[in-house]
Amino acid sequence: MTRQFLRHGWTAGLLAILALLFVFTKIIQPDFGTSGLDSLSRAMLPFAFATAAMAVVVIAGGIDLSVASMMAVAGVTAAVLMDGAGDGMTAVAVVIVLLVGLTMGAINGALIVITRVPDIVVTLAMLYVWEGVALLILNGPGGSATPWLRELIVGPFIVPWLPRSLVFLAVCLVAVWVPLKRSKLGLSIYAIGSNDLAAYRSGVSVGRTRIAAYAVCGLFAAIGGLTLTMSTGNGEPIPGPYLMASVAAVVLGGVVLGGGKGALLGPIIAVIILRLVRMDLTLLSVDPNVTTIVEGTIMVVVVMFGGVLAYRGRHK
Amino acid sequence: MAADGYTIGISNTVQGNGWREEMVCAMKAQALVSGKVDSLNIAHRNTDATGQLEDMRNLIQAGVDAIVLNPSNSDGVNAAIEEAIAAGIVVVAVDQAVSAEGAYVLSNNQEEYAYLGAKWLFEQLGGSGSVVYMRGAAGAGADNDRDTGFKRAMEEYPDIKIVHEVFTGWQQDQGKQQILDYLSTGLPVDGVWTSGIDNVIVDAFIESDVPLVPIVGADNAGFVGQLATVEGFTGAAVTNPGSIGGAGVTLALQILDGKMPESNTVLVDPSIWANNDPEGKALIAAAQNPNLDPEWPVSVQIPGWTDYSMDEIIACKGPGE
Amino acid sequence: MTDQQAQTPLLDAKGVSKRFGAVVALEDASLTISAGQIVALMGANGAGKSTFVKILTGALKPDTGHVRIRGTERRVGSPAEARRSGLVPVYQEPSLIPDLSIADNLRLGDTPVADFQHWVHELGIDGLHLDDMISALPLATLRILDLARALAVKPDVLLLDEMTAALPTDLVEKVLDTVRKQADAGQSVIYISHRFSEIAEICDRATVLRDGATVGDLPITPGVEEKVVELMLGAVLDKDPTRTSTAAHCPEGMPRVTVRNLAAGTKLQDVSLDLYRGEVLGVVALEGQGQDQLFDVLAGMDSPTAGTIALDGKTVSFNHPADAIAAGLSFVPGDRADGLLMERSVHENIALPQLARFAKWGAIGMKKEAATVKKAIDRLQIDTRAQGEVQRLSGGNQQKVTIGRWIAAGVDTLLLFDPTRGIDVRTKRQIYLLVRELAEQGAAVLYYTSELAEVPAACDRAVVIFNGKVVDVIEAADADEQTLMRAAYGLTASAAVSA
Amino acid sequence: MTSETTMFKSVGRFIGNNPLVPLLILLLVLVGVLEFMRPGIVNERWIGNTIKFAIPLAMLAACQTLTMLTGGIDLSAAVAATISAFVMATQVPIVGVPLAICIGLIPAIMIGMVNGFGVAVCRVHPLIMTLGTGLIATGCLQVYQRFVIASGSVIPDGLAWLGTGRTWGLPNALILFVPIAILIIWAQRRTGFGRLLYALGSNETASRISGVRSWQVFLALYMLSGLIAGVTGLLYVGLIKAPSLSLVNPLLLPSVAAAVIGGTSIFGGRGGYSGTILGALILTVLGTLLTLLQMPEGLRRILFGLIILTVTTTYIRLTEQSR
Ligand SMILES: Nc1ncnc2c1ncn2[C@@H]1O[C@H](COP(=O)(O)OP(=O)(O)OP(=O)(O)O)[C@@H](O)[C@H]1O
Ligand SMILES: Nc1ncnc2c1ncn2[C@@H]1O[C@H](COP(=O)(O)OP(=O)(O)OP(=O)(O)O)[C@@H](O)[C@H]1O
Ligand SMILES: [Mg+2]
Ligand SMILES: [Mg+2]
Repeated sequence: MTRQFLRHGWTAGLLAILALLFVFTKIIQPDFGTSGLDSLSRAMLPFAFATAAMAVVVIAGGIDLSVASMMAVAGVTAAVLMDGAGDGMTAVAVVIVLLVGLTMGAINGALIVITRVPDIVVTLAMLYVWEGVALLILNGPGGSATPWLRELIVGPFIVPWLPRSLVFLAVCLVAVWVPLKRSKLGLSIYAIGSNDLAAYRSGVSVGRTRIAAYAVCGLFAAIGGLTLTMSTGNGEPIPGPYLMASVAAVVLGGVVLGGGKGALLGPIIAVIILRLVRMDLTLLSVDPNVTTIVEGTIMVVVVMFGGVLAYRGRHK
Repeated sequence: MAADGYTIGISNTVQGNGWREEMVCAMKAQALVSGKVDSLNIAHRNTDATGQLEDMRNLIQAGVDAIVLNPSNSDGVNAAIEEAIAAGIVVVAVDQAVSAEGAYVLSNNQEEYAYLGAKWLFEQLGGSGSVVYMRGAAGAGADNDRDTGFKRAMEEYPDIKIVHEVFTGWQQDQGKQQILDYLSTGLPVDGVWTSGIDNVIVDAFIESDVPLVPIVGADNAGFVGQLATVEGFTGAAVTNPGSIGGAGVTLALQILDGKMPESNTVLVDPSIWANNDPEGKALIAAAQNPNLDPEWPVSVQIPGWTDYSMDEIIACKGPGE
Repeated sequence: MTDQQAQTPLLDAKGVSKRFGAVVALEDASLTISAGQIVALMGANGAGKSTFVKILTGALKPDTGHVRIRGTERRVGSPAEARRSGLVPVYQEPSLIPDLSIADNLRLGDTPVADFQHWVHELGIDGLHLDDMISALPLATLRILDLARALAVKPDVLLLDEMTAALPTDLVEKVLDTVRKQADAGQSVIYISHRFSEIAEICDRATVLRDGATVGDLPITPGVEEKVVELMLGAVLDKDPTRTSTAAHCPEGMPRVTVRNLAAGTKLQDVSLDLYRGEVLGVVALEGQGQDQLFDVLAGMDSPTAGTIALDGKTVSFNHPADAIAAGLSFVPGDRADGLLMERSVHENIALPQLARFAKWGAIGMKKEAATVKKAIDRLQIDTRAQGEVQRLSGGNQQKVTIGRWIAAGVDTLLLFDPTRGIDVRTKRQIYLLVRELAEQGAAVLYYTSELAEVPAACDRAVVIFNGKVVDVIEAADADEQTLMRAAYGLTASAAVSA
Repeated sequence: MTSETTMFKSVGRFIGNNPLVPLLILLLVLVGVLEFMRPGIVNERWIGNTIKFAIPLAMLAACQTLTMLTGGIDLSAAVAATISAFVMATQVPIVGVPLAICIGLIPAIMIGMVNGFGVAVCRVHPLIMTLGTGLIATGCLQVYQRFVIASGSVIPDGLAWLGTGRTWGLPNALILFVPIAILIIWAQRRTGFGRLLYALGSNETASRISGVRSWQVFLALYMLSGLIAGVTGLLYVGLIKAPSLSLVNPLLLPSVAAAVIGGTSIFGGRGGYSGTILGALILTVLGTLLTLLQMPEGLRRILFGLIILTVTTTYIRLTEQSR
């Protein structure tokens, strides 16, 4: 019962919380509607991609502390490449940025596999490295983003209440995640996170799978970095506050640190919840510092609750 | 409280630094004393331009009448500014300029800030000597602007040599360790230009028993105190008032009341207070206030723009608190 | 099948050796198998059987040795490669991914689902859904799934490592049937089990390992057991090497531990027993009859769902192992990995319970502690050349450390769960001696062993647990292995022999 | 070839038994490089300054070391230190120095208590737990700050003396640090509490079987970590002489790095504080080295990251402690 709940109930519970929050938002701000939804989903973008990036490696039994730095590298790379570039070149630039992301992630993964140093340590070191790389590419805010690319996340899509940014998010996540999850690689990622010895014995190439998981993480981080440039119109070399936020959302979303469990849906819902909480607190014009406290408390309380549930589950 | 008072939104992306805290307090105090503001809606946290876009959109959702923001960088938040303006919201950027059309800018001139201090320093050195250049945070917009100003002064004094260039990240501890490291090398230093991490630099000279050299800092309470009290110390503070936030609120209220400024951009030019000229000395003496946090700029008011008292800004209370 | 083919063995491994640090797991091991054969790989615990299987199937890399498959030399680099060469293992530990469903596990290894389902059905498991999570399934089912997964890829050589150890009797029969059929169809099987009956029933030959080396290869004929045992052990184990008196043990007075109608978890149904001071009470049970839960409950690791435990007549209940320890019950877990701080020193390992017992967080009396630890080391003759980290000790010495930590402080009641697993004959004897000695000094010892031959050697009496219930109590002194075995299978002495 | 491997192995064995030696060598090499780059820099004053800045880092890294011994981590340590410093400095004008110091330490210990509760009782992963409490504490600090703007802040002379002063060329901070370091090193080897940390990090099941009530240990551990963080904050504010709301935060990731470089395993059960102290010194010297190397800031960070990675890789290889 508890296990079943932990498996699907967690996501269902998050959805319920999200629904309640939407109702609450509508009550405190009766005008809340399409434009609110639009700004909410645009605010989500970088967090959602950072979270997706983190979720993949956590599912694979690892962690990546360099996510925010990789986003910065991708963001400035995009801004520099697109600066003065034509529409066609922009597409090339996007492809390059995605490749850069894949490469950064693969380097992280390869270093973990080759050095056999714990992932948390390797990615801590790489956090500095990618930060440095971003600064080398652009030593201050600069570059620009091609207008048509920026338009991708502005305004509604077909129907007025559906923000394009949400569609963009869904398309990117689905385009990467669904084929991945269906593929052998996706299964292997879950397998090495769940039990890497058993995975190896089942014929999984553990090292290669780990590198691939980190590469996917880098890819998501690159898309996240791209959305930074898309929404601001230029590149910032200083990493934004996405590292800790992504770890928090991943755990809130039901992905267990240690690996093997969870998916992307839960963490993404967790991201929406956290953004919506911030929006509500701003709408209520709550002291901004209290907002930080509320965010921290939500995280701690929910995770403690999850911990107690899991403990009870083990001892039934 | 006026029933028809305004609601003003505030967006700031650096938290936990004295200058920004003073700026927010100035906004609150000015809103309170103006009597025209019902409530302030403050988004104040550590984040990037994208986070500021989020905060500003939330403020738009909250239906504020005006937004006063300290932009994360000058181009990065234009999208939200344009949306706000389209929604009929008055937008005032303080401290740094924004490039969005229709926004009002009330900014400290960062380029001039660096130029003024550097020029003073180079003059003190008689046009030649070894200077330690202690910048802000690598990659930050304001740091880049200041660098431009600094380089401009350098061009005027070709014999000045930068012997050491570091980024303090606007962190007191890093700045202190960096200067101590440099002092330990025993290499020459004739003057230090800092981007506002200043009082720890003076401390470092004193603690290492190295003869003090001319140091340029900002008008932070701690540094201004040192300018007045440390014996044998020649230095200058360049003003970079955090109270610009209060001025921003005033400007926003004026616009809301229909009093349009002549131009969309108002630059608040810095002034320099050197402790080796009588005028500067007097200003420094007048600015002493032991009650101020050492990280707070002492120029808590901007004449003509702010009306609150020293006590009111220190109380840091906004309307309805 | 041509003569030529029959001549070339399907699989031929020679001179295989493997060290783990200083532990020599395999040393010049060899094995040959031809098509249609079932070869038993035999050896005492720790002889290197599992290591051999892992090397043959690419899960471990050998230090030296060659493996020929159908006459050509091969380096089997990974389990996936082994499978492509037709070698498919079922490892001793379940190798399914816990957090994936059955279907996903199959997909991971490219296992044909229809064949898998055919074998699952054939092996007698029904009502299984492919989207069941592995972590939700019982151990016995997992073993069968592992086997079905291996069979589904039509292996040339199937390697089964203690496949039957955790299975109930009916499933064991099915497995044996299936293995036999494999061989009849021309496939080969390498079969590992500690149960002679199974070996005798299906195997053609036995290859015997001792201390990592192949010491014999003989056809299975009636009465071959004695010879195999001799090869396995290198010596014949005395029937009763340690008993000082053969006089029937007669417990008296108040039992130290009284267990009544205890039930816990899924396996332990209804166990009652009395453990007296001065005696070693054996627990005889096949794998998975609930004995682990019995020990867990007594050690305070788990709480019972029914029944009572009394110490010296007073009913107790434990919330934490610390409560059990405070009440004088010391538990030596079966898996050394559960009991040892592998990265820490012998000293710290032995001293650990003292710290916990007296909740002593403050300064440690280093001299006094050193003396206590030394006493334990001496008494158990622990080889301390590699005492800096317990993981560098040999298996037997590690086992001594787990016991030694309780001896150090003096024991009252000792709960030993299979303490001789994976250790050599000499060390085993030392442990029997120690256990007897402790009992003679007035301790009460509850002793579960997976090797029935140990019961008469170490115990006074033995309770037999079958299906979670006590089915018999036997005087150990006059229990021979056959009686015990029959009892363990739930065939009490009085019951008629079943067909 | 074979002789090389055996040599590597025997070097490895030697280092396995004396894990501090390679760290010491690395430290000396770095100092040598520094002296080579800027001849004359390695003088008494420089040594004093290096130690002065390494001490707060080493103290914060004590929080990481102790928690890492049990397989945990304390990401709230920097915030706890900052809070202590800030609360103390702002309370001095109101309640006086001794009481202010006590008041300053309370929030740090409370953060530790909440961490301990979450980790020990609710079995929350320490990474998440301490991350969350760090966030909450930051928010609380910001709120607190608004109430004390008017009261100003004072750094007690004693702390300034401790933080910046020197006696016989050596920083006064050693007066605080040496006893603390000795106490920690002694505690981890010679007290039951220290042993239990290793035991829990090495094998929690085994510890449980041996009767260790882990929740008590975790609770005490995280509270201790909070206390050490608090003391670090007090010392650090004496060194920097300006309380700010982010005072100690920049030391957080370096404190983790110092513990890791010092040979403490992030999985628990291995390592110790003496290595961490060397790790903190190495990082501090490395910082100096990179500051004095005139190169773009980006390159400096890249080098910093790569050096951390190289050092830990080599170290783990040599002592064969990877899992
Ligand atoms: N990964 C390892 N690291 C260190 N030692 C190991 C490892 N795996 C096995 N050993 C050691 O190698 C020896 C052989 O172990 P193996 O598992 O092959 O024995 P076995 O014959 O299968 O025993 P059992 O009958 O108990 O299953 C043992 O001493 C064991 O402790
Ligand atoms: N890594 C090591 N470093 C130093 N000494 C070691 C190391 N590994 C083992 N030793 C020592 O070498 C000796 C032989 O170890 P080994 O594991 O071969 O014993 P064994 O004969 O298998 O004993 P057992 O039957 O108890 O398993 C032991 O005394 C052990 O303590
Ligand atoms: Mg085996
Ligand atoms: Mg051995």
